[in-house]
Amino acid sequence: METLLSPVILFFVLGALAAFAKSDLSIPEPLSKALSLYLMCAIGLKGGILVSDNGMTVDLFLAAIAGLVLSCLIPIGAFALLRSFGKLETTNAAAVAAHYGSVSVVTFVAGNQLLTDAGTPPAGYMIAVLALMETPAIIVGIFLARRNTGQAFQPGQDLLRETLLNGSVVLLLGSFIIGLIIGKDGFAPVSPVFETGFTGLLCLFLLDMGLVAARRLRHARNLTLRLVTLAIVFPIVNGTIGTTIGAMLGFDIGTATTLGILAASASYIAVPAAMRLALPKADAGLYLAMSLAVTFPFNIIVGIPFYTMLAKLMV
Amino acid sequence: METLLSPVILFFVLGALAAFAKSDLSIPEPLSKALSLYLMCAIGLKGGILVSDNGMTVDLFLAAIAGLVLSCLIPIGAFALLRSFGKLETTNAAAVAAHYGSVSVVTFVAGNQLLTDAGTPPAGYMIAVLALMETPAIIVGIFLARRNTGQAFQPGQDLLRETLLNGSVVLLLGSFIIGLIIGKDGFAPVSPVFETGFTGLLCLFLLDMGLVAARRLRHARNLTLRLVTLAIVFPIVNGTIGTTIGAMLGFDIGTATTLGILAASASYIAVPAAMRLALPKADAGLYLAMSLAVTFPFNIIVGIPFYTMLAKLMV
Amino acid sequence: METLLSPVILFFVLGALAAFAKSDLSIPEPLSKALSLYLMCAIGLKGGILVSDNGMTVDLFLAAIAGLVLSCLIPIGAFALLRSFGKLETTNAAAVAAHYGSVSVVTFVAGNQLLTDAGTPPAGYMIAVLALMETPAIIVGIFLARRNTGQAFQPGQDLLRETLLNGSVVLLLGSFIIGLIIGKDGFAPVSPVFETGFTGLLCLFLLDMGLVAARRLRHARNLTLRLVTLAIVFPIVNGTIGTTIGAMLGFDIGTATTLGILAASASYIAVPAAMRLALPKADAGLYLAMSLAVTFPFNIIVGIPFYTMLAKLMV
Amino acid sequence: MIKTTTRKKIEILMDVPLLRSLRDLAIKNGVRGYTVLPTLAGGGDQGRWRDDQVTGGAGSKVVFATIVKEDTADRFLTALEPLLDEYSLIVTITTVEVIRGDNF
Amino acid sequence: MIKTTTRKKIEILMDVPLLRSLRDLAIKNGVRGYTVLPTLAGGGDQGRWRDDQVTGGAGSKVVFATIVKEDTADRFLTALEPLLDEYSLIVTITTVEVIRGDNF
Amino acid sequence: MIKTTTRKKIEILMDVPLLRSLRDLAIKNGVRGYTVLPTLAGGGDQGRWRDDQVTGGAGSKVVFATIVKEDTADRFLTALEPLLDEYSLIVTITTVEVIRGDNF
Ligand SMILES: Nc1ncnc2c1ncn2[C@@H]1O[C@H](COP(=O)(O)O)[C@@H](O)[C@H]1O
Ligand SMILES: Nc1ncnc2c1ncn2[C@@H]1O[C@H](COP(=O)(O)O)[C@@H](O)[C@H]1O
Ligand SMILES: Nc1ncnc2c1ncn2[C@@H]1O[C@H](COP(=O)(O)O)[C@@H](O)[C@H]1O
Ligand code: NA
Ligand code: NA
Ligand code: NA
Repeated sequence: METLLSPVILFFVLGALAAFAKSDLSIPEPLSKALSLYLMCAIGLKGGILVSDNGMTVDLFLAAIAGLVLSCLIPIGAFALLRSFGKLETTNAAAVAAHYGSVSVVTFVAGNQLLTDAGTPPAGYMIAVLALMETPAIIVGIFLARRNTGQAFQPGQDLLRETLLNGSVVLLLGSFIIGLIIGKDGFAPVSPVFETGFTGLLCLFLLDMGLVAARRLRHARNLTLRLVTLAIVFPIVNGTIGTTIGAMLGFDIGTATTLGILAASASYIAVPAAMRLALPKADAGLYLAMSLAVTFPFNIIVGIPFYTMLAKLMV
Repeated sequence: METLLSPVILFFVLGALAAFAKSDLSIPEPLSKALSLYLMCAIGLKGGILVSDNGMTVDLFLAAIAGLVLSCLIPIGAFALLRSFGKLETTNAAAVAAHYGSVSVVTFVAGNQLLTDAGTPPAGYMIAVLALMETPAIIVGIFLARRNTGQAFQPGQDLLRETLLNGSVVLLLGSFIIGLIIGKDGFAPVSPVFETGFTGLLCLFLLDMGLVAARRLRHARNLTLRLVTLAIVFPIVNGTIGTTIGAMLGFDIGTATTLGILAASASYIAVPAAMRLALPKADAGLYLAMSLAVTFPFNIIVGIPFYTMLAKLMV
Repeated sequence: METLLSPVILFFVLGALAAFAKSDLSIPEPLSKALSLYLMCAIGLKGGILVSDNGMTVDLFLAAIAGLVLSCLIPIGAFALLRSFGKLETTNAAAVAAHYGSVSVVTFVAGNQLLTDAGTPPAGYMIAVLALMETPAIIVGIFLARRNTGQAFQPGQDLLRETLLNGSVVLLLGSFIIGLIIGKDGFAPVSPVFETGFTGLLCLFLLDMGLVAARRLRHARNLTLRLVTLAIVFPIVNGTIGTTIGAMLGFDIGTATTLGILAASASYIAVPAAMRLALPKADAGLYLAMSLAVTFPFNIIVGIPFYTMLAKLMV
Repeated sequence: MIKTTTRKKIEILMDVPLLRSLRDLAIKNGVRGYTVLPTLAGGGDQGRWRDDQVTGGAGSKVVFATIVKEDTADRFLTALEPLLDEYSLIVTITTVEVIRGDNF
Repeated sequence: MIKTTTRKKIEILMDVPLLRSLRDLAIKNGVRGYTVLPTLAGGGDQGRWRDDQVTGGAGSKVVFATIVKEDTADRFLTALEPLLDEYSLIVTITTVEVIRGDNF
Repeated sequence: MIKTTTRKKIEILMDVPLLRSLRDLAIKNGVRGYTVLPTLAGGGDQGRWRDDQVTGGAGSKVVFATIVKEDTADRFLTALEPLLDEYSLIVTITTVEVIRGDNF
């Protein structure tokens, strides 16, 4: 409950209410992009510094493999449900499925903050896992789509670049490595910007996400009740699986929960960009509405506390 | 005097000088918008936290009513003077009058800072009064214009939305409410951004205001000497009335002065946007030059110290 | 070595690698401009405050004269070499030469930081010298070009304004003067933004510079090996001359090194803008590639430590 | 040679606050698709302006562009005419060729 | 009167992620120069959009504009045609006059 | 059918630093109104560019657009011609219809 009254969540709600009320409030796009670049740098650095402090452990590799496997398998299950229960045709089902295999940076950040506040911070290497989980689902999604459909124009090389060298992935991993190199001491002079300022700037970013999510919901055309249901069922199921695997691998509460959060969250940055290129016929309004306007708020408000509770029961 | 040498004012002067010298110095518009959103959030939060600390008092309601009455009556007086002494025709007079009934957020902020530095901070609820005073004058202004003129196209609903749900009003009130909810403790993690950074970012914003105000003055076409006179007389008269009412209502020095500042200041955000829609024939160059290029600097440099002095005499 | 592992440099390298790998990572232009305005304000203020602390000394005037003389003479030497060894025709040689006479703000900032960290900070007035050195080389460059070529359209007045009232020069000098006026006490309320946040924001700016520099190098068409050689020889020679003069004038290690850095660095803001106007036939891709993509990284990585070593030997 | 169809492109320069009303008017008059483009600055009989967000964009302008069939163009422009003077809109109509003409 | 030459201006509205591929396609088909212009918002059969960077610009659109000779126009448009439906590109072709025509 | 008048739309792509001089030249040659539009990137014989503010916008370009009568077009273009090569300006002239033609 207290979580829901944190300024970060309240700004998200303010943004959503303003958009539902059709206010002309809007965040200038360059600011929005600047904030998102800043968040990537800040969490990348933070993860790198944590890992440089604690050294690399076998847990890092276990978590990485778990993350990769999850992000490859989740889309397959999601695809089947989207086709059968969701009644989507192949291309749309594949595109949506890819989003659920990938991850949401801000959901991760929100979970991170709540877990840290609760005294159970996740391991620093989970940021590397986050970065690793951004792209594999894209490949799986495209594969699912192409089994059944032919496509004329193959933006092959571009697609691989868009995917693997997606700006957000590069920045996240790059900052992680910089964090590894500079360690705690090198971080001191930049910590006022990347650490002290973090929560305040996250508020502004979530204000924007509230605006964008609510506008997407308002203008979503093909978002059926069945699809909304799936956009809530997916995080519950995937989050439960992720948390359980984390617990089985022997991770601490924070880390196991975070694996659950990664599994539960849906991409709204790297995957949509790749889908516009690879599966242009898929309905962008639909996949963004599901991931950004339903699953994202669900995870922030209901999901994260739920996966935390699960982890506490299991670890 | 010391006030005039604060970095905030000096950056305003630097901006103005650069624009008069025709330097190509310019602040990218998205930054300018970002700074203005930031200022709204920051002062909204601050006001909410102050009120959550002190509780709501009857003074809040007195101040709100005084503010609302002032913002409805000021345009009527201003309209008469603009028609007679200012020699403006109806539409322009009404549009300009609406600006003086409404308020300027940055004038408020500057006053706030000076009063706080002087050890006489205004009550936190004045931020709610600020938000309440932004829009009523718009309705009065339109009413004044339409008594005498007919208009073909009625953007009724849009206008109401533009006015009541104007982004800056929504953000100000929304942040105020968030401040009320989170209180001092919830504010701690975001205070580095919204409190510690405030004065520095205000400098950058005032640099931009200096540039914009001076460019408006340079390109103002229909700004007669009579209108410049009114743009100085209005704040003096309205500020005196506002401060006096504040003193009569028993407010402390800071709060009475702030009511004076609100009365004296002229809008350059919510009202111009509404006027473009409601009274498109009114000369935007004129009302922005009066409010932004004459009244705003006058208030910052001469007005605020004057209303403070008045309040000290009366309280 | 330690220098090379500072976060500032590492972010530059990250940007460059991302651009070479053709990642779509990019900094929104308004943010990039905002950061550069911020840097000007911050270092201007800092210099002004240092000078207000220590008073103006005769050293300031010596340094100013040395800087002015260097920025007038360097282009002449550079022009000769660019024509003969570099095999450039007149206009391009003149345009490139002007860049080397002028200075690079970020190289200055990087040097400043390293020298301060090493316990040998330069004198505050070097910021005024930096501002003074931005423009004279432009005049010299144009003169060199026009001795041999005729030009139809004379954007005379505009050019002078672009040059002398170039936004970055105005902001740098303006902030310097504001720093002089407000002094240490007046600076306190704005120091969280302009001082505490400096290094972190500089990281983001250098990330962008890395991206831009590497993209310029990738797309540079006429950058021959001879020109790359000159873009490395110029800073070595000019830096050595500047440092030596500084030492001969009796400056301390930090100040002498800084004069070297100014001499060695090449403009990529004020001069390119002026050249587009004055010598439009010159190849913008070429001069920006030389100054931004070769000389700038060279100075950051090799040059600054080298001039510091020189100064230590000589002072 | 690729098959093209002749259509009208209508471009309207207007103040930002007017955008919503104008979009609604366009759709009410048969416009199926439109795109909004930014501007930076301008000048005319009423003086110069440049995009400035200090004033919340009240002085900013955008271009509303739509490609339509000739009859939709007529219908929309007729509905628009009373507003032209009121809001000093700048309207241009250009003849363009489009591919896949039945989408417009 | 100044001498002008008739050319075709092709303008293509597309999603940002497609820009690189499309530019390469243009160059491969004889386009020598092009300019990319920003957009703010739009609407059509697939609903409304506005530039939003929260999603990394995946929903943003730009205009790719190029001035070409008639035969280059034909060649490029023919190469483009298969992509039109796939990527729901909006393409207009306008007849324009240019000065110094041999540059295009 | 609404009454329209034929005018010329002149669009000039140029480097940002040139904007002031060019605007003054336009006004001196009878141009009453103009609008400046942003661009993002481009490519041509001199290579590729994209708007980058690290260099203070020295490499950025804008479009100067103006709608004028045929004779003003001639006058302005004639004055402009000597600058075309010097500043490698890209100029297009399009025939457009306007409403309320006496405003242009
Ligand atoms: N007739 C049109 N005129 C201008 N822009 C259009 C038009 N139709 C579509 N668009 C643009 O193309 C996008 C996609 O169109 P649609 O596929 O119809 O949804 C829209 O969101 C608009 O930005
Ligand atoms: N002939 C024109 N060509 C292009 N834009 C124009 C023209 N006339 C006016 N404008 C634009 O419309 C705005 C308002 O024009 P005006 O009402 O003449 O001041 C100007 O500031 C320009 O942005
Ligand atoms: N044919 C063209 N169509 C559109 N824009 C062009 C064309 N040619 C050149 N440009 C633009 O003008 C700039 C300079 O052209 P250039 O001098 O050929 O390098 C390019 O970078 C483009 O932005
Ligand atoms: Na996931
Ligand atoms: Na007022
Ligand atoms: Na130099």
